[in-house]
Amino acid sequence: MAECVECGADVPLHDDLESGEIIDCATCGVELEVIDVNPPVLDRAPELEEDWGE
Amino acid sequence: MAECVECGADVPLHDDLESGEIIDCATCGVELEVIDVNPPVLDRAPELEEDWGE
Amino acid sequence: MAAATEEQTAESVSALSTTVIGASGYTGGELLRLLSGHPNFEVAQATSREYANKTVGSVHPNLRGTGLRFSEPDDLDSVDVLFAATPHGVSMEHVDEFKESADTVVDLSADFRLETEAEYDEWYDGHVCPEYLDEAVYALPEIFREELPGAELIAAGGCNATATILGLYPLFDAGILSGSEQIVVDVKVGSSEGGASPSKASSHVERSGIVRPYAPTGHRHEAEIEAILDTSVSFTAHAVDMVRGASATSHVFPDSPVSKGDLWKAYRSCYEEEPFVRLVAGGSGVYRYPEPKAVAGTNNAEVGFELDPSNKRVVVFSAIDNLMKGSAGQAVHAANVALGFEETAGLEFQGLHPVGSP
Amino acid sequence: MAAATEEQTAESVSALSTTVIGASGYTGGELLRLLSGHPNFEVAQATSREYANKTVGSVHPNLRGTGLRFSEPDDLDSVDVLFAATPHGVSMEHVDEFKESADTVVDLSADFRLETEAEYDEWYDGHVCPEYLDEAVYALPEIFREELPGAELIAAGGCNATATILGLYPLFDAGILSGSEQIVVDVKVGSSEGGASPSKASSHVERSGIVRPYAPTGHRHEAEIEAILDTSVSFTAHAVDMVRGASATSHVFPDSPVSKGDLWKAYRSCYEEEPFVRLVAGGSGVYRYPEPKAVAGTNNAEVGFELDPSNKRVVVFSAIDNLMKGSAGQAVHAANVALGFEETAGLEFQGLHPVGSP
Amino acid sequence: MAAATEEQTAESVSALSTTVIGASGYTGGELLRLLSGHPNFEVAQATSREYANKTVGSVHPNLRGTGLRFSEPDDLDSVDVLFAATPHGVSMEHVDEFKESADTVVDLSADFRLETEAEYDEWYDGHVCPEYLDEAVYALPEIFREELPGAELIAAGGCNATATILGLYPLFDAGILSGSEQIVVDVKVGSSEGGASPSKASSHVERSGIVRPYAPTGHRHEAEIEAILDTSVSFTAHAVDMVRGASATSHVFPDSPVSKGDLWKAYRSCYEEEPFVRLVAGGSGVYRYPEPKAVAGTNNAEVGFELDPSNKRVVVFSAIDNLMKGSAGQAVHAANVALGFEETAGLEFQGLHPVGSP
Amino acid sequence: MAAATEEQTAESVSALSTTVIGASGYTGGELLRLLSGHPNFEVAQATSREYANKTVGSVHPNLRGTGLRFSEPDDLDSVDVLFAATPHGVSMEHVDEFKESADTVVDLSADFRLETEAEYDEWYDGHVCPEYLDEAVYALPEIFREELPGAELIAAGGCNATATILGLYPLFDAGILSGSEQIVVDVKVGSSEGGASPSKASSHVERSGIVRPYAPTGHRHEAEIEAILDTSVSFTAHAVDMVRGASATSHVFPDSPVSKGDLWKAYRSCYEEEPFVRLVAGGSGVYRYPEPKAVAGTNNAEVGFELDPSNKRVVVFSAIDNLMKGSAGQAVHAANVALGFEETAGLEFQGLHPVGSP
Ligand SMILES: NC(=O)c1ccc[n+]([C@@H]2O[C@H](COP(=O)([O-])OP(=O)(O)OC[C@H]3O[C@@H](n4cnc5c(N)ncnc54)[C@H](OP(=O)(O)O)[C@@H]3O)[C@@H](O)[C@H]2O)c1
Ligand SMILES: NC(=O)c1ccc[n+]([C@@H]2O[C@H](COP(=O)([O-])OP(=O)(O)OC[C@H]3O[C@@H](n4cnc5c(N)ncnc54)[C@H](OP(=O)(O)O)[C@@H]3O)[C@@H](O)[C@H]2O)c1
Ligand SMILES: NC(=O)c1ccc[n+]([C@@H]2O[C@H](COP(=O)([O-])OP(=O)(O)OC[C@H]3O[C@@H](n4cnc5c(N)ncnc54)[C@H](OP(=O)(O)O)[C@@H]3O)[C@@H](O)[C@H]2O)c1
Ligand SMILES: NC(=O)c1ccc[n+]([C@@H]2O[C@H](COP(=O)([O-])OP(=O)(O)OC[C@H]3O[C@@H](n4cnc5c(N)ncnc54)[C@H](OP(=O)(O)O)[C@@H]3O)[C@@H](O)[C@H]2O)c1
Ligand SMILES: [Zn+2]
Ligand SMILES: [Zn+2]
Repeated sequence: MAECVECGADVPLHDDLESGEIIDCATCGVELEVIDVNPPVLDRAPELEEDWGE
Repeated sequence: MAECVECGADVPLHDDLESGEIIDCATCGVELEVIDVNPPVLDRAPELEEDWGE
Repeated sequence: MAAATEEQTAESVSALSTTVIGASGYTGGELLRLLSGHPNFEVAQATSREYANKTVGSVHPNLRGTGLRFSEPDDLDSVDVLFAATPHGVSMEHVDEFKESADTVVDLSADFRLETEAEYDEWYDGHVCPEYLDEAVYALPEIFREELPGAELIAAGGCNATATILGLYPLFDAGILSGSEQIVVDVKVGSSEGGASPSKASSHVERSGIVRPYAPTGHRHEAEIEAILDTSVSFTAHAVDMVRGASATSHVFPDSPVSKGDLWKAYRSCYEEEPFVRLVAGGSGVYRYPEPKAVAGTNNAEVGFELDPSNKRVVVFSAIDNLMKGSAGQAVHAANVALGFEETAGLEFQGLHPVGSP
Repeated sequence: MAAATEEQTAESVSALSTTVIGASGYTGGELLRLLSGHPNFEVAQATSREYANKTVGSVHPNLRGTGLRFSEPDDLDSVDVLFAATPHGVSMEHVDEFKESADTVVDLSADFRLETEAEYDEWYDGHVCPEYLDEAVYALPEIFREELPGAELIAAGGCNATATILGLYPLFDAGILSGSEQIVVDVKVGSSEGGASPSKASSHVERSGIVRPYAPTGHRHEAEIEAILDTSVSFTAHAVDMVRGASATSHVFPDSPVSKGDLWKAYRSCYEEEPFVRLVAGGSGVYRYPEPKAVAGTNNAEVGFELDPSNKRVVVFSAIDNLMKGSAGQAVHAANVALGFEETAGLEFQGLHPVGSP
Repeated sequence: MAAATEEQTAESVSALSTTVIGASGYTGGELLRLLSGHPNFEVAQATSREYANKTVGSVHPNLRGTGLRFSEPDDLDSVDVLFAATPHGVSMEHVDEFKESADTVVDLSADFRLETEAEYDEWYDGHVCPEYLDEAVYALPEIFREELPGAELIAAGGCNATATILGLYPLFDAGILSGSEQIVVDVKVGSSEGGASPSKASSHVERSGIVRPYAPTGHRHEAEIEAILDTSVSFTAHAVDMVRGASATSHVFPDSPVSKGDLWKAYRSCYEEEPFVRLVAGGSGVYRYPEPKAVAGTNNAEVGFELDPSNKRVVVFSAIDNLMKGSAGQAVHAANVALGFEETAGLEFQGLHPVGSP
Repeated sequence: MAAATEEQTAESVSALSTTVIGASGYTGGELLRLLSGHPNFEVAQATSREYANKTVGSVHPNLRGTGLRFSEPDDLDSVDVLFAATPHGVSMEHVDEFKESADTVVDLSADFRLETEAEYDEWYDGHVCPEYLDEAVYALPEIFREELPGAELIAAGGCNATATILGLYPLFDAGILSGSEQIVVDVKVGSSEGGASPSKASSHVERSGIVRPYAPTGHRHEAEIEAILDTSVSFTAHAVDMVRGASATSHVFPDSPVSKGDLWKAYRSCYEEEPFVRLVAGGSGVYRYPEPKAVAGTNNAEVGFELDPSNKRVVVFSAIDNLMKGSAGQAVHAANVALGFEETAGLEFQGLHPVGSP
């Protein structure tokens, strides 16, 4: 279990968590990168800026 | 109870049926006109031809 | 579906009989659909003047299975609950009949939403039974849940008002807004908001593909919003090319700086336990903020926000299905609360994906 | 909802665990929705290669409530039932794994719909496990209800094939058609038929507002239609501006004259007891013949017909939701029959009115 | 634009004055647009009973620039050419007035399209001036170009008839069809075909997202098709979600086998020199067969075909804009031919890409 | 069409040769359409890497008539004028080649719209030739008409920026706004804004029927708006279900009270003589305020406003076709001004009514 850096909700973590893995917060949906595993540290994943092309 | 002239399904009739009343068959949806009440006789109601204007 | 136990219990205490007035209309049709799939209600009467004696399936093709036929509205049976889904002005003319024929009356029009005759006169055309205004409870359970149990006259909110209020309420509740700030509300709505009577502007030809300012200023739902949130709003509504859906974008400027964390706290504290509100603010994928099509056909509201650091603006998005959370669904939800049923009874449909423009 | 008793019974025998392969796709998403609202099933696994570890709600916004996350398809748990919703060619590569991990396999692709390797080769690209073709049962319960109970490999039908077959079947059943007549089938389909991978032709810009002949001749679903009805058909498909829906108009010319009464008799004798077929042929109001939007989101098929006295033609209309009766709904319906559940379990949604283009 | 020389010549001989009857309607509005951009015509009068004295821009927002106002139809000026864009039955009542006020009358309704009173009575409701039926020339220049010069009464074709005839004509012209074969015509049309009067079925809510069989059999345009091609057809029309456009898919079964080469020869021989017909049959990219949106707003028809080797079927596709090639554009084209103007004058717009659902 | 004299004059001085870079894209296709119908230009080259050697009609079906084929962009002929319709970042890499091959370069991307490198870096990703930023003239002739004649590098404005600026400019020009007021701009855009590359979010399935907040805050067009109007704006953009069109609703709160008369005066004084701006504010009928579909396919902008007496708000509406006034049309208009041609040359199309969602 870790806390989402965006919305503060609890994020359940699976067992074989690996550093660098991306998961999304079920509350706010933000993509979180696993920075460290022991103890687990999450940060906002770098986002591919989606450009609508204008 | 009467038989639908279009699809042959039973059409339940309510008590205070009046001649000239229009009801639709619940099976085929066709509009039926009450021609006679005792015994009940139904016929296809004259349809307002819906013109799409072309 | 954990609902099986409640459903069964519900059926054993036998369902309440209901009348739907205005059942050939859009919200009336939704009421028929919801009530006929509801474990605690059964439809005894569905009125229509135009389609009296015809099957409800002849108007609402999704209800073709049922044998139910419309009846005239001037011939009301005694029932437990009556839902009125008529244009504003009709219910207030008939409210005494309605109350005589049913223990609980839920009205979907604007007739009993405001608190005073003066307010009604300002935004509408004169009230014939202002004495009921005080008694009536505004339906929105997220705000009026405590007042609903036992209510005998319930007024379901306006669709655009509901969308706007759900979006802004947490900011007031958390003290982020006080009521003196500038609030711009820019709303986009679907064509079913206009009801079932045809007109030139609402024909497929003229209404397809539009972004049409239909209420640049002075929309009547301002009255409800301002009454409930105790603030004034700058409200503009646009018609867009969808059938169901109301989407409110509120641009607000809090006096003190707020963080994303403050906002999440405010919204989670209001809505985390709410069965029909989903917070959608950012995230990944195609659906990152509230959208009407993600809630179409359901009683859900999506609410979300974004922070504009450059100028201290908070943008709040809220999306509902105008015929569900914006009227018939809200009415059933409120009736569930008023009558002590499971809140979500009859309202479990979760919507579709993929989906076009429902 | 009379289903309460069955539902409760069902829950007391505890729900079957299921895996959905291809759960990030369109039919896979529908399977998740249907199974999670189904009293006899619960979803244990939902696979996606692209979205592994993400919540299913990040792809399917209607499923935001559930905590379920996608997992990789190469890591299958043991379950009772496995549904595969992958492009054709995938299931046949993995069918042994599938059958090892589950007692019952329901495949939504074309891999097991045909009876012989030769047929598959003619219309597709070579089969890797033709030994299963004979074992597999075609899902459509209206025709194969007797063969489904106990089936361990079920092949859900193609959407356009399903629409066409449901429309024409009663004419063959009643002997009005024998298989030697000219049959023209003109189909109109929505964009969700194309699956979730983006392409230029399926972009909103290029696909809006179209009537686009996308399969003028040689559509692969002809294979299924001809196999099941034992006739050849002249088949053409057009893409039109809707998301869900397949509508088949079949123009047939019986050798002997038929009356409206003959037609009603043929169709009522096949479908009167069917829970998911509605006869819609004439009547009054706006919805007089089958239309996809009247069944969108549901497992219903609307079937109807009209008689052209001038030239002995019968025009048959049938409309389904391609993602429901045309795939995921048909798959669940068939699984219900195969496993002895209530046929309509999990498939009770009746659709919406009014509704745009779902 | 090579047209400059002709245009200039045209202007020097001064433009012909025109009246448009029914100018507040859909085809009437298109006539106003075309005529006001036409070098050889100028609009003197535009009639409407409902909007008399209002600017044409108040109804047709694209014409906002012009100062023109509607006038009453019972007060006709003397002009060179009169276009009548009224519902069928109106022109035949007023044809004497029309002919008195103008040298050339072009009627867009069905009143003068058929050749005999008997045919009119069979498909419509009784003719009040059958004596003009023989005189009137059917507009479609691809077929009646020789008969148009000097014609004083011109009947623009029906939109669905035009699409169908343009698709099938080359097969008859080349002797591939003789008139005794089975011909199935399955048509898809947009909402502007219905004209400007609102109704429940044509509201945005009810008409969005549809594939609706609106003329399963017995469509009146069969009369024109059968008269011009001298064959009977099995005709069915569906309403789909677009505003402009008619798309006809004709399924035909020639008695003798044909090759793709035969088909190309037949179509090229009829249409290669035609300014308003484009052959589109196969090719690459997104647009491989005729589609209404590729011709929307233009007077172009796209015509194409595909061969079904399995059963000797030829599928013919044709797509037009019902308000242009299907009525107002065809009318102006025919007037150009009748009066000796450049055929393409006023009809040069090539359409848009990308484009949604025009 | 009074343009004949100019056209003729124009042709006698022979048309200027042009290259379109990025001609397979959406704005590139519009440039081809406009230039090939323009009396003073002729297209010499149309580049595409993906479709090199294919006919332009294989991508843009409306241009099927022309024989033109795409060529590679790295092989540029010498021409009079070059239009670049490529994603931002491309033109700045190639501007030296462009300027070498043509006397006048018109760029449709964001590369040369801003005045300083710092601004570009703030909103985009680093500029490779900031030395041209000062030289480049922003295209919008309503504001920069005086600076365009003789310009050798022209930067067509962003579509949403253009809509917003045209709406707000008169309020600044008249001193009703000073730049210190709160300005909320709520924009609704069509799918062609996203360009021709397919993606999941822009598929027909996911993008149909939406009201989707796609740029809640921080939209890059803010940079242009703020630079040109010298004010900050609170900007939010929503994607809605149309293909062409950008509609900006600006909510502003002048410090001093204004009357409807003041507003009309401000807007008329700026736009009365403008060939491509139409004031639409109130009136009667279906189209009372600016709407994208009333200008679709044209270079027109509709601008209008309403006054909210209750709270001193002015709501400004502006609607354009993003591919025309919002890019290709604006580019051609600016080129007309820069090169001394008739301002409206090649841009005469008035749009359609009725029309769906163009
Ligand atoms: N549509 C929405 O999105 C929405 C959202 C929130 C609230 N509401 C409110 O809900 C109410 C109904 O809206 P709607 O959209 O469902 O309207 P609608 O489609 O026009 O339906 C109105 C219904 O009322 C009946 N009716 C009209 N006048 C009546 C009268 N004098 N006496 C008895 N019945 C009468 C009509 O049927 P017959 O003429 O056949 O009797 C029809 O069934 C309105 O007050 C509306 O403001 C609507
Ligand atoms: N759409 C319809 O209307 C319809 C109707 C009837 C039948 N069907 C059939 O149903 C099947 C699914 O159609 P759809 O429209 O749902 O397609 P879709 O949206 O493209 O989804 C396909 C799914 O399969 C997964 N997948 C693809 N290749 C895979 C592989 N090699 N191994 C494991 N998973 C793979 C994809 O996810 P990842 O790439 O993330 O793994 C995706 O979740 C097809 O066979 C189709 O013919 C579809
Ligand atoms: N729409 C199509 O796609 C299409 C295609 C081919 C042919 N057509 C034919 O073209 C004709 C016009 O169709 P439309 O779609 O343009 O119809 P529409 O939009 O309904 O317009 C009809 C016009 O006729 C006027 N009108 C009606 N009755 C009249 C009368 N008794 N006397 C004088 N004016 C009258 C109406 O205006 P006021 O009521 O204000 O006078 C209106 O301007 C019809 O005959 C139709 O069959 C239409
Ligand atoms: N769409 C709008 O509404 C709109 C409005 C205002 C401004 N704009 C601006 O106009 C420009 C074009 O937009 P669009 O919507 O037309 O985009 P688009 O449809 O994606 O077209 C871009 C074109 O550029 C070509 N291209 C891409 N990268 C290239 C490169 N490195 N070198 C040469 N050619 C390249 C592409 O063709 P190949 O890959 O085949 O070479 C394609 O033809 C953009 O800067 C956009 O911001 C667009
Ligand atoms: Zn979170
Ligand atoms: Zn019947």
